Amino acid sequence: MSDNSADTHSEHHIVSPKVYLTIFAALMVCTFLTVEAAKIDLNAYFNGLNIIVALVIATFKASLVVLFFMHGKYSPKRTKLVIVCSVFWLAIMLFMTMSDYVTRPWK
Amino acid sequence: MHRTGELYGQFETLDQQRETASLGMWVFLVTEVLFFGGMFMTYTLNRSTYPEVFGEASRSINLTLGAVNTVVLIGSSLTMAMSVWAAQVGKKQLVTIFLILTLILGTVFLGIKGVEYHEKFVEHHVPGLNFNFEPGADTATNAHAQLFFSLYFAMTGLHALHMIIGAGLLIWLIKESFKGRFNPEYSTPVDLVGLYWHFVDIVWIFLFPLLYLIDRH
Amino acid sequence: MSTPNNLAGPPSNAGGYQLPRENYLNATYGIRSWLLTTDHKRIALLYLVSVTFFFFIGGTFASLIRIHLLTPGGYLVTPETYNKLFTMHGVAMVFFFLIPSIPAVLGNFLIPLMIGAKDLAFPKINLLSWYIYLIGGSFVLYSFATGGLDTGWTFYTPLSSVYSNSAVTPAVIGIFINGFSSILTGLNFIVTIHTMRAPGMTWFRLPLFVWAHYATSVIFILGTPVIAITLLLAGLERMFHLGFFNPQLGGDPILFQHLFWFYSHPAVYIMILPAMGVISEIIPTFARKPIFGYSFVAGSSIAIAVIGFFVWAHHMFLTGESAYAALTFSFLSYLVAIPSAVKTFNWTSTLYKGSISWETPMLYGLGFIGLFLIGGLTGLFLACLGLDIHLHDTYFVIAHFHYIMVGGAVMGYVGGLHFWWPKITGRLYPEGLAKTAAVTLFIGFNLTFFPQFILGYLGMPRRYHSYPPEFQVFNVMSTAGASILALGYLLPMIYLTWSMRYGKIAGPNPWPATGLEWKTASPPLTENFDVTPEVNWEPYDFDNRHDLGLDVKGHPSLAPAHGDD
Amino acid sequence: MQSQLPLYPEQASNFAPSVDALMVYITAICLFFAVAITAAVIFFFFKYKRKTPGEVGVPIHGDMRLETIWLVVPLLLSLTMFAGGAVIYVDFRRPPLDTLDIYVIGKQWMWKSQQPTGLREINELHVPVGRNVKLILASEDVIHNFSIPDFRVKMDVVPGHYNTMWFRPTKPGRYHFFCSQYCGTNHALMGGWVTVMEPSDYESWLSGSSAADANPVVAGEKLFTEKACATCHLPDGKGRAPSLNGVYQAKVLLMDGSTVTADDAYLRESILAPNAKIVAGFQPLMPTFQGQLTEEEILALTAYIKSLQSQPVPATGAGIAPAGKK
Repeated sequence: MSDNSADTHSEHHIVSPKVYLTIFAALMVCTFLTVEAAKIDLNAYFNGLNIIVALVIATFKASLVVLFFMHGKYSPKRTKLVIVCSVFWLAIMLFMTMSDYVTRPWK
Repeated sequence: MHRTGELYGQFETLDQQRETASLGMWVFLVTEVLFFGGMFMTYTLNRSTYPEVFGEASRSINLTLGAVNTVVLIGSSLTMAMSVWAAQVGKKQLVTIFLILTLILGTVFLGIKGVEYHEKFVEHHVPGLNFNFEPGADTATNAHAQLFFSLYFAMTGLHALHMIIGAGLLIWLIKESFKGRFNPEYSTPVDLVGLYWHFVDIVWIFLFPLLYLIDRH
Repeated sequence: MSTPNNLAGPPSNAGGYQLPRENYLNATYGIRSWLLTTDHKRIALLYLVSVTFFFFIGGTFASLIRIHLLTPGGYLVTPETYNKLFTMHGVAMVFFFLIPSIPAVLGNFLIPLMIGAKDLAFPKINLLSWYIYLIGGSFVLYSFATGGLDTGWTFYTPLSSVYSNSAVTPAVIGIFINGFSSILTGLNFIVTIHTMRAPGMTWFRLPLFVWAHYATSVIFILGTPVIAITLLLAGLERMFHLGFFNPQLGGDPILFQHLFWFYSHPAVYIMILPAMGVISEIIPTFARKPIFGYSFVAGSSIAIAVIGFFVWAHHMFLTGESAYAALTFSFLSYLVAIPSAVKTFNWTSTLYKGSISWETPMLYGLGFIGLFLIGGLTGLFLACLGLDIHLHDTYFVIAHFHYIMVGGAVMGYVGGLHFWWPKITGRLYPEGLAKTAAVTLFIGFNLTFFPQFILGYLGMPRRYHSYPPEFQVFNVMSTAGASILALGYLLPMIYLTWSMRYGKIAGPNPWPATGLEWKTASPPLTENFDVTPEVNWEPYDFDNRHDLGLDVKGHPSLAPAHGDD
Repeated sequence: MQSQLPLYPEQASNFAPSVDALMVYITAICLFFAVAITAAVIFFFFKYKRKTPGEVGVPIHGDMRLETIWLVVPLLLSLTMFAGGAVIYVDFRRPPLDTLDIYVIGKQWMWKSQQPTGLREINELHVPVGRNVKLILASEDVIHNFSIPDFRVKMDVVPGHYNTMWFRPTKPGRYHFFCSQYCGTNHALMGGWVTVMEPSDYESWLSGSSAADANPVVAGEKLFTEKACATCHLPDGKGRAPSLNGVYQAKVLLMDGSTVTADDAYLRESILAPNAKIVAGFQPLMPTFQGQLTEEEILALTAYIKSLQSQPVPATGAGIAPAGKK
C-alpha cells in the first residue's frame, strides 16, 4: 500500500534468544547497580547526583527494553517516530511545567 | 485483535493488516506514556517541594520486596520476548510454555505487591484510611508523607491494574496457543500483547527508583 | 488511465437521479443492525444523533443563562442554579458536543471515503468508542440530574475537590471515561491515514480535511490521557480526601491548572482544526479552483497541533506563575497565531479569480472566515501579557472563545453538514431555507457575542449571576442576539430532518467537487467503493477532471456517464 | 465624565493609560487586517460570482513570495504586541520598594483587608492617591481573584501562598473591585469598593478609626510570646534560632549556601514549613505551625517581624547574608 510497503517485512525481524538473554543479564546488572548506588550518599559530591544516577540507569534500562524486547531497533521509521514523539511530549509536560516552578523566586 | 489468521474486510493484504495492528498498538502506548505522565508530573513537583519527607516516607517501604519485584517483572519480560520468538520460528509448544511462565511471573509480582500493600495497611500508611505516618509526626510532615503515599498507591495501583489487564490478555493468549493458533504467518496477538507487557515493565523500571530509592543512604 | 472512473455527473442532471438501490442505509434493517454496526458511516450517524442531543442540552442551558442575565439582579434562577447552568453548559458543549462533533461525525463518515478505504483500520474499536462516549455521557447526565455541577467546566481545585457541594464525582468519572472515546477515535484516524490509503493517494494528495484530522488526532492521543489522569487524581482527592492539589494538605492547586490546560488548551485546536479542514474543502469546491498554497494549509494544521502544546500556561498569567514562564508562554502563544493567519490568507487568496457560487456551504465558509478572523485576532489581545492583566476572566474571554468555538467550530460543523448532507443522505436540503438559516446564524451570533467584548473591556467578570447596572445595555443586546441565534440553529435541525425523506435526490456529485468521496454513490455502499479506486489526479484540480462535466478550457466537456450506480 | 455607553472604564491608576494605549495599538493592527480581509472576501465574492453553471476558476496553486510575506509580517507585528505587553507585565509583577503594604484576604465570599496600622475593613479598601500601593493577597479557602477594572489590574488569590500586586491610584474616587476567579455560590457578590483619597484625608481617616488592639504588630507580638517563638528567636542572636531583627527584606544565607530574600512569602513558609529552608548555622528544630494559625494570625506575626526591621541587628546569629554575597 502506498508509501509504506518497503517497511513491511522489517516488522518480522527475528531476534535470537541469545540477544534476549544478554539483554536480560544487562538489565539485572543495572538493577543491582541502581540499588547499590542509592545506598551511597552521592549527593555529598554534587547535590541531586543520587536521583540523576537513578534516572540515567532507569532510562538506559528502558531503552534496552524498547530497542530489543520491543524490537524498536528493527522497526520501521514510522514506529521510531511514534516512540520519539511519546518521549518528546512527556518532556514538554515535565520541563515546561517545572520551568514555572524553578523560576518562581524573581527579582 | 482477530482470532484467526484470515484477512479482515477493510484490508487489502495480510501485511497491511499486520502493520496496521502493530502501529495501532504503538500509538496506544503513546497515550499510555502520557497517561502515566500526568502522575509523574505530580510526583516530580511534590518531591521537589518536600524532598526530606519524601525521603523519609520512601525509606519506610520495603526495598527488598521492591527489588525482588523488579527482577521478577524483568524476568517476565524476558519470557514474553521468548514467546514472541517461539511464535515467529513456529515452535508452538514453546509459545505456550513461555506464555505460561510469563503469566506465573506476573502473578508473583502481583502477589508480592499485595504483601507490600498489606504491610502499608498494617502500618497505617494507606491514605484515606486512617493515615498516620509515624507517632509524633507533626501535621505538616504527616500531610506531606500522605502525599507521598497517595502517589505511591496511585502510581503502583494504576501499574498493578495494567498488570491485571495484561494477565487477562495472557490467559486468552494461552488458551489460543493451546489450540496451536500461532505460527510464523500469524503471531500478531502475541506480538501486540508482548509490546503491552514490555511497556508495563518500563513503567515499573521508572517507578522502582522513584518510589523505593530516595535517600536510601 | 488518465480518466478517472466516471461515476459522477454534472450538476445540471441533479433532477434525474435515483437513489442507489443498495446503500449503507438500507443494507440491513433493525435496531440491532445499527447498535452493533461496524460501518464507519453508520457509527457517524450514531454520533450525529448523540452529539445533537448534547447540543440541545447545552443550548437549553445557554438560553436560560442569557434570559437570566437580562436584568442586573438576575431574578430567573438562584445563584446556585445559575452556577450550575453555566458549568453544565460548558461541560456538555465542550466535552460532549464540540470535541466529538466534527471528528466523530464528519471525520468518521468521510476519512475512509476520502482516502479510498473500505472502512477505518479498527471498525470494532470505532463502535466501542461510541459506546464509551455514551457511558461517559450517562455519568455526566447522572451528575446533572442529581444535584448538578457547580465547579465551572474547568474544575479548578480546591473548589472542585474540597469545597463544592454538587455532584462533582460522577461528572469527573464521566469525563474521564469519555476521554477514552476521544483517544480511540484519534488512534483509529492516525492508523487509518497511515496504512489504509488507496493506491496513488499520496500524502500530498490527501484532502486538507484529512490533514486537519490527522493533526487533531495527534492532539487526541497526546493530550487526552493527561486530562484523564488529572481528573482522576482530582476525583480521588475528592473521594478519599487526598492532597494532590489541596494546599491544606501540601498539594499545589496551580499544578492542577498546568495539567488541566496541558490538555485543554490543545483541546481548543481539537475543536477548530477540523472546522478549518471543512472550510478548506468548501472553499476550493465552491470557487472551483485549487486551494492557494496547499502545502502551507496542510503544514499549518500540523504546526498548530505541535505548537499548540507549548502555550498552555497563557491561561495562568495571573496565578502567580513565574514571570519568566509567563514571558515564554506569551511569546509562544504569538507563534501559534501565525499558522492560523497563514490559513486565513490562503483561503482568501483562493477566492481570487475563482468561479464563486453562492450556495449554502459557501455562505458558511465565508461566515467562518469572518468570525474566525475576529476570534483569532482577539486572541492576540489575550496572549498579550499587559492586556491579559485587565482582560483575564472577563467577558472579553467569553466573547473570544465563543467566536472561536461557536463562530469557528460550530459554523464549520453546520457548514460541513450542509456540504456533505447529499453524500450522507443522498438528498438535497431546501436551498432557500438553508441560506436564510445561514444568514440568521451569522447575524444572531454577532449580536450575541460582539457586545461581550465591550463588556469585558469595561471589566465585567465572567460567571456572574448578577452584575452592576452599568453593564445592562450590552447584556440586553447579547440576549436579543441569542434568541436570533437559537432560531438559526432550530431551522437547520428542522429542514435537514425533513430533507432526509422529502429532499430532492442529489446524485453522486451535486456540487461538483473533486474529492474521492464524490466518486461513489450517494449514499455510498457499505463497502464505500465497488472497486478500490486508484488516484491519479491532484487535489482540488478541476482543470484536468473531465469527468465532472465542467467547461474546462481547451477541452470539450465530456458527456456524463450514467448507469454505473 | 463618561457617556451613557462607555467603551472603556475610567483610567484611575498608573497602569490604565499604558494598558489602554496598548489596547488601541493592537486594536488598530487587528482592525486593519480584519477590514482588509473582509473587504477582499466580499469583493471577490461579487467580482468572481459564477456566471455560467459549468464555469471553473483560474487554477492558481500558490505563490512563495506571498506565503513568505504573510508568514513574516504577522510574525513581526505580533512580536511588537508581545513586547508591549511584556513591558507592562514585568512592571506589574515587580512592585517598587517604597510601597504602602496592605494585606487582603479572600474567603468565600468576602474580602478582608488590613491597613499597615492594623485597621481592618470588609469589602472596602481605602488607599491614598499618588502612593504606590502593594496588596499582599492570601486566600483562606479556594482560588479567588482580586480585580479592579478601573485600575486595569487583577491577580489571583491562591490558597497556600502569597501573591502580590501593585498599583498607584491617580484619581480620587470610588471604584468597583470584583472577584474574577469563580469561587462558588456567591462569587458574583464577592466585590466591593476601593476608595482613593487625598493623602491628608487618608491620614485622618486612618487615625480616626484605628484602634490599638487591632494593631497587627501588637497582636503579633502577643502571638510571638504565646506560641513560644520568643524562647528560641532571641533578639541578641544567642538563641537556638536566628534573631529576627532586621530580617525583613534582607538576604538570608541558607544551609545549602544559597540565599533567599526574606519577603512575606519566605516568612510565611518559614512559619508553616520551617524545615524547607534552614538558615545557615542553625539546626532544623522548629515545629511547623501549619493548621495551627489562621491566615490573619500569620499576617500578625509577619507584621510583628516587619516591625523589628528598625531594631539593631546582632553581629552573629542573625542569619542575614554578609553584604556583597548575592
